[in-house]
Amino acid sequence: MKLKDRLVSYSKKRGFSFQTFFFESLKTIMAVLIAYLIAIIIILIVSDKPSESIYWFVVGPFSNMMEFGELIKKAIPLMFAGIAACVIVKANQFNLFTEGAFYVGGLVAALIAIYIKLPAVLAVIAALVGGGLVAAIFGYIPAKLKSSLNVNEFVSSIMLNFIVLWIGVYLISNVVIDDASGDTATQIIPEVSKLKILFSGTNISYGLLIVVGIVILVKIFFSKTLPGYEIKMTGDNENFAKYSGINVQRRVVMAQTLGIFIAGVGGATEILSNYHRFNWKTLPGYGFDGFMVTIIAKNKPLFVPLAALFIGYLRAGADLMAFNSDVAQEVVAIIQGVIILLIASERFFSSSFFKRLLDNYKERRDAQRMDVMKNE
Amino acid sequence: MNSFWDLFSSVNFYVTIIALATPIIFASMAALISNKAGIVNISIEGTMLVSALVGAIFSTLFSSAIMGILFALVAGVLMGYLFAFSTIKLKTNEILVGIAINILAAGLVVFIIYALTGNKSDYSSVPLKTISIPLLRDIPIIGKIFFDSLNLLVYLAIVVIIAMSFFLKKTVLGVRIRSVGMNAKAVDSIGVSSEKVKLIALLIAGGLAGLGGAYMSIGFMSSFNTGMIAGRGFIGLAAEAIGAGIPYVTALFAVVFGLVNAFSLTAQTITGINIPYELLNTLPYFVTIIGLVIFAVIKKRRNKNNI
Amino acid sequence: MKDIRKVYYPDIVAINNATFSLAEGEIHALAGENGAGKTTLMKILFGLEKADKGEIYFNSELINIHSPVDAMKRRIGMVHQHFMLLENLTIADNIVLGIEPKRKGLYDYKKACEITRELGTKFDMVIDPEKRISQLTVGLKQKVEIMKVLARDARIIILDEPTAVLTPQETKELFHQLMLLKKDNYTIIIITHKLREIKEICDRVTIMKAGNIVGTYDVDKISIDEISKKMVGYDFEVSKLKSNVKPGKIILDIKGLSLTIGGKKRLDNISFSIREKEILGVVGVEGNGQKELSQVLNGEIKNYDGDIVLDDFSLKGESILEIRKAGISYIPEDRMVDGANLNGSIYESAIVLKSKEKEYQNGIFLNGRKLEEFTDSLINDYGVKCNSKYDDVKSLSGGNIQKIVSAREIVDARRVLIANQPTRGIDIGAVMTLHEKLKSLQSQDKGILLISSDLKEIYDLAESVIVLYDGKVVARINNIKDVNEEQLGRYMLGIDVQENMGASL
Amino acid sequence: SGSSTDTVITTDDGVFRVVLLVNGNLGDMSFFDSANEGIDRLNETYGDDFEATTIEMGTNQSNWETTLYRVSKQNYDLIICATTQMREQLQRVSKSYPNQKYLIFDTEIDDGKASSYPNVHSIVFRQNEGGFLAGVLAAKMANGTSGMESPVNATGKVGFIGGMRNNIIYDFAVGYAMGIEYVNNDALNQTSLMTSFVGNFSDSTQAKALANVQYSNNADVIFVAASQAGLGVIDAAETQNRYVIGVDSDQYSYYKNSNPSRAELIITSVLKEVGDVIYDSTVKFYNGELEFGVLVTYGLAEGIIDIADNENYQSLVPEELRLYIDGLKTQIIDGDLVITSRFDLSLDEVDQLFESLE
Ligand SMILES: Nc1ncnc2c1ncn2[C@@H]1O[C@H](COP(=O)(O)OP(=O)(O)OP(=O)(O)O)[C@@H](O)[C@H]1O
Ligand SMILES: Nc1ncnc2c1ncn2[C@@H]1O[C@H](COP(=O)(O)OP(=O)(O)OP(=O)(O)O)[C@@H](O)[C@H]1O
Ligand SMILES: [Mg+2]
Ligand SMILES: [Mg+2]
Repeated sequence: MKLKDRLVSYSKKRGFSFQTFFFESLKTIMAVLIAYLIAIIIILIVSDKPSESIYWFVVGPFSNMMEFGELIKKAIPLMFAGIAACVIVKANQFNLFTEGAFYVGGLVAALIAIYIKLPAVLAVIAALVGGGLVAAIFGYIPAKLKSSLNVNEFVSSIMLNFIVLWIGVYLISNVVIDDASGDTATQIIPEVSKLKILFSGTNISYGLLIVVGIVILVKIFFSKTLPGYEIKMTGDNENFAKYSGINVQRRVVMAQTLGIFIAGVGGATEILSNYHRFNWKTLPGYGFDGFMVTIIAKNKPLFVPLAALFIGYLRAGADLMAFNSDVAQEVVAIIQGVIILLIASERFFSSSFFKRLLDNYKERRDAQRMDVMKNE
Repeated sequence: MNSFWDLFSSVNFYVTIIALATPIIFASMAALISNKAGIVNISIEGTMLVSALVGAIFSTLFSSAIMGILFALVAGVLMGYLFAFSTIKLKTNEILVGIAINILAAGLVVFIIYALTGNKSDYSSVPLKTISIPLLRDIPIIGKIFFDSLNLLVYLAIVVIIAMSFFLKKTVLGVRIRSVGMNAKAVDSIGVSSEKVKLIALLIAGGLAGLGGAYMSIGFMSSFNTGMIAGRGFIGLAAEAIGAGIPYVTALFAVVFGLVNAFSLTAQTITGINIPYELLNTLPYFVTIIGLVIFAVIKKRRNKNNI
Repeated sequence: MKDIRKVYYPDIVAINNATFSLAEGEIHALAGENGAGKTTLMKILFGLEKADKGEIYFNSELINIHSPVDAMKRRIGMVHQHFMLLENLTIADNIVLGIEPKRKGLYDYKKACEITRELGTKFDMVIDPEKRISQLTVGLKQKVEIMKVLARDARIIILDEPTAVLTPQETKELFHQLMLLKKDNYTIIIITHKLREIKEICDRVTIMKAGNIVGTYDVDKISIDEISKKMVGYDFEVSKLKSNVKPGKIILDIKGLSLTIGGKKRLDNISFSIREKEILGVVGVEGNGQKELSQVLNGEIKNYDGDIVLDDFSLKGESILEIRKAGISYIPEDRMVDGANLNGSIYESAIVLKSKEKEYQNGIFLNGRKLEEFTDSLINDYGVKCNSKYDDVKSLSGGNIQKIVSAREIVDARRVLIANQPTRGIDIGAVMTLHEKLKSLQSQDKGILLISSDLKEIYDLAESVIVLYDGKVVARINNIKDVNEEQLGRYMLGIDVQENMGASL
Repeated sequence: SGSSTDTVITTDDGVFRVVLLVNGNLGDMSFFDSANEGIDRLNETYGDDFEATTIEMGTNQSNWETTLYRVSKQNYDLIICATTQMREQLQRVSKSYPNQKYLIFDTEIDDGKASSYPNVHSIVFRQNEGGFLAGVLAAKMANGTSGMESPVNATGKVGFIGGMRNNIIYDFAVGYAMGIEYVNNDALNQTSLMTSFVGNFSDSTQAKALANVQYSNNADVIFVAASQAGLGVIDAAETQNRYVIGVDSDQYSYYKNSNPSRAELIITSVLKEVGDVIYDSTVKFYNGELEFGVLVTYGLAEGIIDIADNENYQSLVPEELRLYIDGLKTQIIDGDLVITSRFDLSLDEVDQLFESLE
């Protein structure tokens, strides 16, 4: 078989339509371009040295290995949050406890690392899994309330976020505080439990491998296992799932708990990679970020890392811009908002929008040809 | 403070409750009218934030709190339009639009303040004066609480509750908004555009959220601060859910939230209570979740009885 | 209405070519089988749907009706088959919605009640304007719908199957009111499947079939039998498919099912049984209990009276999953919403049942290869027209979607298959394929419950048939050859009741 | 390098470059803003030879160490950062760049180990001394011996509102409590202390509500140490027409012009002149006089910790009381009076101290 034929047959097998893919990509690219255009206009207005600002914003993250590493480092928690949100959204749920899960996961991982003495690899695994599990136990609450009492999981999970935050702050400022830190923080996380640097000269930790592993597992989960398949069916069309004998309630709870677990592991990874003690006094904000990432990724697991890298790139660029010039890094929030609004919209730049554009163009072209022919 | 009795007999405790309940009332009324039109509007949080800043900026620009409030209202309506345009015209999922607007708002306010002042956290406003009503303020206790220490926006919040109930029941538009939420198809079938009705509801919701924002930066505080909304928009959504869409019940929960919040703050100073403040801070959220659960149980029971 | 044509996306021809006229002051019946296009034609007249082709003349003037507002301008009103009411509002609120009376700029609820009451007295309808819709019986809801139209000053009133949901008394009352309206020179179009009703109050009747108009007749000059023949309108020739299998022992025994929803008895003491190798047809005009029967049998509704026994085991109160596990498969009526996942691929919709079986799993994984083979075999055996099994279900035509759903369920059926309208709206080739498959199932000691509004299908496939009317079994015919289509029609329309059925009308 | 007196200045491009890293954002009107003023003053005074910048690192902590690395690689002559939240990062970074000079304030680079970081200059403050003076003033107001006029009610109650429980905030509070105890020791009317914490340094709304509670509970004056959230307390003082004691910089002067009626209620502020320290230390460094590998403490004696002696203070506080407080200052400076600090106590002892004053 020729390569091209193989590609075609493979893409067919994967339900891949070049046209759809083309239009969807075009839509994403358009959204990104529009958002960047807006950003650049804003920079032109507010910056005294706009060219320098734009340079740092756009090129900065690629200027050297360490800065590129920063991009990746920023993308790792976004990947975690994104893949966690992806699992939850697959079941058509909006459990925002992914936010609280990052906090809980990080705190519990730190505590396990500090207070349970384990040999090397086991120490890391125990901290990661423990962080994920405790987060999942909390995350189960809004999920179960949704499935059995129809309590809006969005609202209840946000309330729960605040609750775990304050419990956590209480713990680190009273119970597990290390006086010697001078801060409200836990003791120092022992080196054995920490995630080491993966590429020297950067700050990229082994967390990258973990999250890539999880993304692949999630992909396999949804495409190769029964629960994954059933969650997807439930999210796509609850009626269909119900009539086919799928236990819709159970799948809804499972998806949320699983997503929250992943977010918990994400929090654990973040703490074990980039912190020496756990000392968070506010929620980290990754919960909402995750939903943003998965929207941009069209809720496809394998696109989540790409979307996270993109947001990581935006933020790393904004960071460098703020560091080296006079533009506030918050300009990225505007870009992010615009991108989500455009990408998530069904009407704006939809396939049919492009088709219509194409048809109009063809019509006009044909009409022109007719005119030309007539004139001849 | 010495005892619980001191707490409950202090006028200021009640004033604090009202102060903490007011933004929740505005937010919950915004959630309520959106929900009546059949829309879950989580952009209230972001709308409040932007409006709070806009209010602060314009209050100093015109040296007038009232102008600040007006511009906050306008900002809220514009944010409401952004939400409506995305959900109704572009057919984007409501929750996603809400998330996007909230993310946008959080960055936008910092960006604007930074561009205007060079700092990233706060912006002074010209605050509202408290209103002291002669004669009424002399009524024992009640006078001190209600007629001596509140400002225009607090009274406006009370008016909004009554007006909302009145509006939904007694005006043509109100009835249509409720109708759209119940069955948009039925409304379309008699030749009334449900999309237009939804748009109006969302603009009103935006305006209300705008007032809630203005209350934070002009009414309660005399400056805008990037962290000042602190989830109050979401609490508004919760209050609406607990209030089952009835304005007075919703407002009641907003007040309950204010009470629990005020209590959690006050309890820090009560002698003999040595609950750490961090744990006291979880109280309002606990109460909210419990409220949600109780409401859900009642609703489930009622549904069961109907079958 | 002249040369109307309407094609629903993608390729369902709802109205092929219809010309329809209405005279002032008459009561005009519109009759035809399910899916003939009656509703669609009227929706076009009322501006809820846009015709692809055709013109509408009003008093000989060519008019455009783009929306209900345009229709209301011409004083045309419509009462929908499914009520368009706001359940939590009062009667008065519903009646004046969109034309609200105002006082000092506010909604004048008192006036609304007054309007409602006035309308009531004028047309002899006793109604309490302040009651909530949710508290009303179906008959009253119907009245509210009619009053809604009257309040808008309509002179032409379209009623889409108004009596389908009414009790005989309520029907009588409705007719009385319609006669009053007629006296006031209102013009009324009434869509109905109950031919006696046509005889009772209508002046003329238009009969539709498969998107075409068969003809318009003066009611005085046409008999019920003639109408029903024209509606069904094809030759009954027993299909060659029909094999002469002898039914075996009883598999599924339905004992005294009763179900009440919203105060109305939807199922009323229904008993029947299905035997091995038997295809039992369930016929009846839509809305006479077929839907509820299938919901009870598939496990969706659990709070019914009576019992369902499969091979001596009671299935009472079991969940959908348990019922499926017990060996009953189900082809849902609405393939778009309940039967397939329009947001996913063909593969995903095809494997939903097989994926649960150990045989199609590999430890914790699904056995992708086997499931793919399975999907391929479904696609091949049933001739599903698609590029690949990974195509979006959305991209398929209705018939092909139905093939996938039916194929999946037929293959899965171990004891009994409940097929609810398995061939509705699909092309003749596909119908043939599915019929063959149903037959082959029959030869494997399995029972089939075939709920269909297509009498030809029933004659082609079923050995025996029960007729549902108003939630009751009004006839049970053990050998379908014993009954001609006219007689079946009479049972369906509630004209006749088989003796010994214990049902009285 | 290695020697603790290594003070050679490396002005490779002829310009002396110094950077202040703010771990958070500016706009707190106290700690960081004060530090930033020091930077501004450097630019104003030494504009041609100096290039002093401030970088806000935001609230995402995982950025902080990176930024520290980033600036370490650029050719800054001096890198300044602050708080315990930065010290462990600096411990690592300063080891990687032994030739780079760093200054960290409000914490020692490592407890008792300043000398093992030969390129770091550590600065801590004896804020308890300022807290003590505030406590004395507050207690005098509350027990009716201040000789002050309305709105003081001599209710016997004063308040403290902190951002979070951390060492620095506790140090202010412990000093404050010691001041109250000091007055209580020889007074008939005992003063009690209410302490509340906001839970963060940013939620001014919560802080205002807390202050309302304390004022309505008859606190004559509240000493607030809550950074940005503290603005809420000052806000509350204005609405309730009560006195407040500010922190870090002279908060009266911030409002003097923009909001005089509010400014008048800020009876004084516990000064912690971070800006001065940064300014002085940088100038010292420029002149080659700054020692590295050492810990330096600043307090009353050095003129860095104090209470603001501005026109408002002078007009509100009777001379007698001012002289009394000045006398205590002298005692502290002379070492005759030693104020207990948070670092002398365990966490439990701190809590007991507050409870004993409730
Ligand atoms: N919205 C729609 N989209 C696609 N097809 C439709 C739609 N509405 C109706 N159809 C199809 O058009 C055809 C005519 O439907 P219509 O509802 O007019 O029939 P009817 O005569 O009113 O039948 P019934 O007696 O069941 O009400 C049917 O095949 C139906 O499936
Ligand atoms: N997109 C579609 N493709 C195929 N069939 C459809 C589609 N939409 C609806 N149908 C079928 O058409 C039939 C009628 O559709 P629908 O309920 O929309 O209108 P209706 O019943 O004619 O309206 P009314 O209630 O006014 O009589 C149903 O059987 C439905 O399943
Ligand atoms: Mg119909
Ligand atoms: Mg129909």
